[in-house]
Amino acid sequence: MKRETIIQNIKIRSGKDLLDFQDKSKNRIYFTVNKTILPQIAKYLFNDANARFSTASGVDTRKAVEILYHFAVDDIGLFISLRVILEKPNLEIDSLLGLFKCAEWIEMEMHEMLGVNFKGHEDPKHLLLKDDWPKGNYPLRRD
Amino acid sequence: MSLRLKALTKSIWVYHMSTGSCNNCDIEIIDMLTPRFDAERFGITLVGSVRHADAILVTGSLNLKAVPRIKQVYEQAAKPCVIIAIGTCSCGQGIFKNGPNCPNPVDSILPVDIYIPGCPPKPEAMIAGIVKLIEKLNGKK
Amino acid sequence: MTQLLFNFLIFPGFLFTVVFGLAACWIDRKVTARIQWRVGPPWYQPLMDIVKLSIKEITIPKTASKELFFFSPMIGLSAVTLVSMLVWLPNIDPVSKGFSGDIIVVMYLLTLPAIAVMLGASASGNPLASLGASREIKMVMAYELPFIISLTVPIIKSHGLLRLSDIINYQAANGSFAASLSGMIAFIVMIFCMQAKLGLVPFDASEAETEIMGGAFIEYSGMLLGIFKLTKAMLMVVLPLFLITLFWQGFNFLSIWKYVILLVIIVLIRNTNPRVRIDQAMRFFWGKMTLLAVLAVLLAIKGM
Amino acid sequence: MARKIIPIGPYHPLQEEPEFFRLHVDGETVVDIDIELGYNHRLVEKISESKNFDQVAFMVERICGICSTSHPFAYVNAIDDLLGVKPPERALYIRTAIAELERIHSHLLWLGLAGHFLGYNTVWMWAWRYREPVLDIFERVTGNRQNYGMMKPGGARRDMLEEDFPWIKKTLKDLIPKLDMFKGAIMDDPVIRMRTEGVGVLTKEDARDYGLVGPTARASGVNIDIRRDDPYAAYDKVEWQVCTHEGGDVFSKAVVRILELYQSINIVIQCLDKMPKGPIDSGIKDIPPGEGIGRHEAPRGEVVHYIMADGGNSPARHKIRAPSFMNVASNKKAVIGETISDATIILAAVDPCYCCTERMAVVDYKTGKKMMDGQDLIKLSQEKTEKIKNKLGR
Repeated sequence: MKRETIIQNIKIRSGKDLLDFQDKSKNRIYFTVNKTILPQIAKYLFNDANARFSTASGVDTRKAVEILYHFAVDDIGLFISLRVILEKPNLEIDSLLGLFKCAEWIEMEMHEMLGVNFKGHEDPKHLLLKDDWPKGNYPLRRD
Repeated sequence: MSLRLKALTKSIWVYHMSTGSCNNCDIEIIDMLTPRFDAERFGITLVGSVRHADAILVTGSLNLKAVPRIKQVYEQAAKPCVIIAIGTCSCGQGIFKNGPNCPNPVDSILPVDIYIPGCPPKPEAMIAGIVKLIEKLNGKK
Repeated sequence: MTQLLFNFLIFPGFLFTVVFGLAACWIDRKVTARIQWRVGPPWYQPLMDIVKLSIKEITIPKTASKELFFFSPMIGLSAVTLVSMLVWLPNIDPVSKGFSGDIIVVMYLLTLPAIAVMLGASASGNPLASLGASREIKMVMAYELPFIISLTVPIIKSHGLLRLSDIINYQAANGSFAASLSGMIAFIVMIFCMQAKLGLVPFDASEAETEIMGGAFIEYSGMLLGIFKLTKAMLMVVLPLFLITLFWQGFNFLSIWKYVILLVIIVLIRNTNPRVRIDQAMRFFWGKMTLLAVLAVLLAIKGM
Repeated sequence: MARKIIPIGPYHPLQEEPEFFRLHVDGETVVDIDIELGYNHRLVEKISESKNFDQVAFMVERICGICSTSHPFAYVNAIDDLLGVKPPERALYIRTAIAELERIHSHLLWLGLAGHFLGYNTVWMWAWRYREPVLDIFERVTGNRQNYGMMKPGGARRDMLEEDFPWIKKTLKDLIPKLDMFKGAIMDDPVIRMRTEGVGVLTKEDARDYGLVGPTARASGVNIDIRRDDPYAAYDKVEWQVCTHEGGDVFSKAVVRILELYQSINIVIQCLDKMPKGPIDSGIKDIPPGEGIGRHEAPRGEVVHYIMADGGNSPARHKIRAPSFMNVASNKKAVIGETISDATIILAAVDPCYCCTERMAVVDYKTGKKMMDGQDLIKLSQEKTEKIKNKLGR
């Protein structure tokens, strides 16, 4: 699938939920989308565009927590980052676990490090760095 | 008496314990056993169970989750058993000194007998360290 | 009585076999090291290991059944000491005749070290050790069958002699059994069984260090571990000797090369094979090895 | 037979690093596995925010010793992506050569350890013996056997001397016949094949589902390689091939790694031949606000570094994704239904690197809640048998 087709398709599918699009370089593109549309876009990328879920990174920008979902389209060497901005204190987002299993560990990691809740991800135990790590203390939060 | 001491120093079975290391010290420890350095010349063998160990090699910057584990492992060891801290991390925490998850130096938890610094120490350095340990044991008794 | 005690404890029983066995252990380790392009340990290394283990603390885990944990190493050691006396004497002492049926006694006693390992491992109450014990049981069941079947080959060929000294004499008169086809096959089967009895790669699943951390021996320390090591070292002498006695005209100090050849075969097998899974080992012994052993028996009956 | 729980670790000779697996076994068969990480976790991402951009290159080197140039490589790629600069040509070739030398030493290390896990210590010793010349090259070029410190944002930290090149090339060429011999010894040994073929099979679908990367994915027939797909450094200027294999089992993983060894030797020699003269550093002064993503194909797979800068002296956020983070999770799929003896080699086959995985993550994989029931298990094992049958029939 061509680079332009993927960009077009994401734009069409997200419609007015697409907040920002940044064409940084030949192999790096960033979309900022509403969190409601995220599962659909992820589904499109994984199922139709043959993208591989690479990882997700959470960033605390003091007012909000940004989550970047990184997808790699290996056929054309494209690295797509879907940015979702979660306003504090309402840190909740749908889990992508239903789409692919590799989301499991990274979502747990973000939950433990940044305190983001993932709906649909059965969180077995609140387990931070060690078993008796203090509750509500998230190492990568900045507040 | 001297035979006992000789036996202790000539047949050191080591048990290797990583407490949050970067793996470099650990592969250099294994390298110590392989053909170029061949620590078996001195009777040094790697064993699988801490019950068989005469020396515990501790590597890494001791993260919080590993603290209870290494205490437990040390208690299970059959005495006499020496502790050797290998690598800058376990000697003085190294680059991870300010890390929130590894606040304790190894020697605040375990009685470390010798330190072998380096990032990672070369196998030669480890063998030299163990020779120093043997000298220390011989001098002490 | 004194004579018997001397035979049991010093020559050719315990002490002599231990010295011999430690030397064999050293050869094993040295040859292994040379195959792996290393220098290997000095000659006194196995002795130093045992001495060191004897001065270490003996830890008995809380969950263990103490008496059994403590005594099972002794069972193995005493059994193998007795075997060593029974096997050495007919070979080196022309006066000693042994007794009729000593082959069968030796055969039974040789399973005792494995049973000692099982008992000790199950007594230690560690899940990995009990896994090691269950593997040891499977191993024993696997290799005993071909072992016993091929043991009957020399008995058939010597027309029903059950005394080790008689078998040696018979071979001295009629040529060694290993030279005949059936004897050869049985001998090869026995070598594989010996590898398994010694618990060496590829049949060391019960104490696999990288799988179950030393398995059966995981909780043993100090002298108790030393006793297990001694048992292993003595077996390393006794088993090849038993094979030489049965198939290769017996042993005297001039024919030490026979022993060395067997030892080298053991070391080579050990260093050129990865560890097999326990089910693969069982299939190997119950399949190929048992068939070969039965074939050897049939050939022996035919007189080949 | 009653279910038993077999703990593997956290301190276990299986691996040089601590990890904790709870194998739920039924007799000798593994029916479930819990993976508990965290014994190696050092919060590297947090520490990174307190170091300046130059120091971070050294710190990420100490995430993992075996891939001690992969993390800095991905990190400098991220910084270069952030700035939009292209480092000098010579620096690109130096980076490539160092990364490929590391791949050689890492794959040899894995081969040796795999032999050790199978109880085949001769393979272990031989592989590590052949690894020593590679470490000699590192010692001569960088001054250290591990932790090379060659990567620098915008260039390379140290030059490679022209007078060393003939010696390096000779050392590497001497390695090839030894590899040939080694390849023969491993691939033709019937017992090794018996122990590794059809063991721990991961299909293409599994590979996609678990997001596998690197040799683990390529052994399942997934043709991905960051070096080719998203070329960086000098990888588009040298000739080489991506090695894949279809089996998905432990044996395929070994085959892929052995084949990659030849490619890596080839790449290093080409790099030395083609390396242009010139500066090695573009002299980066300030890092403006922005974000950059750096990727590198480490010996174990794709490393991703995400850097966010706020104009200050140190990264505002530094996210590190190591290849083992994706690969280790697949153990759950690969191990269930196998025996305990096979479990160890399967766990080792992805070449797990817990130091990498845990630089950040703490995961307690409590599968107790969704324990597989008997039906699932039977289905799983039937699928596996089917797969093996198909493979044999082919």
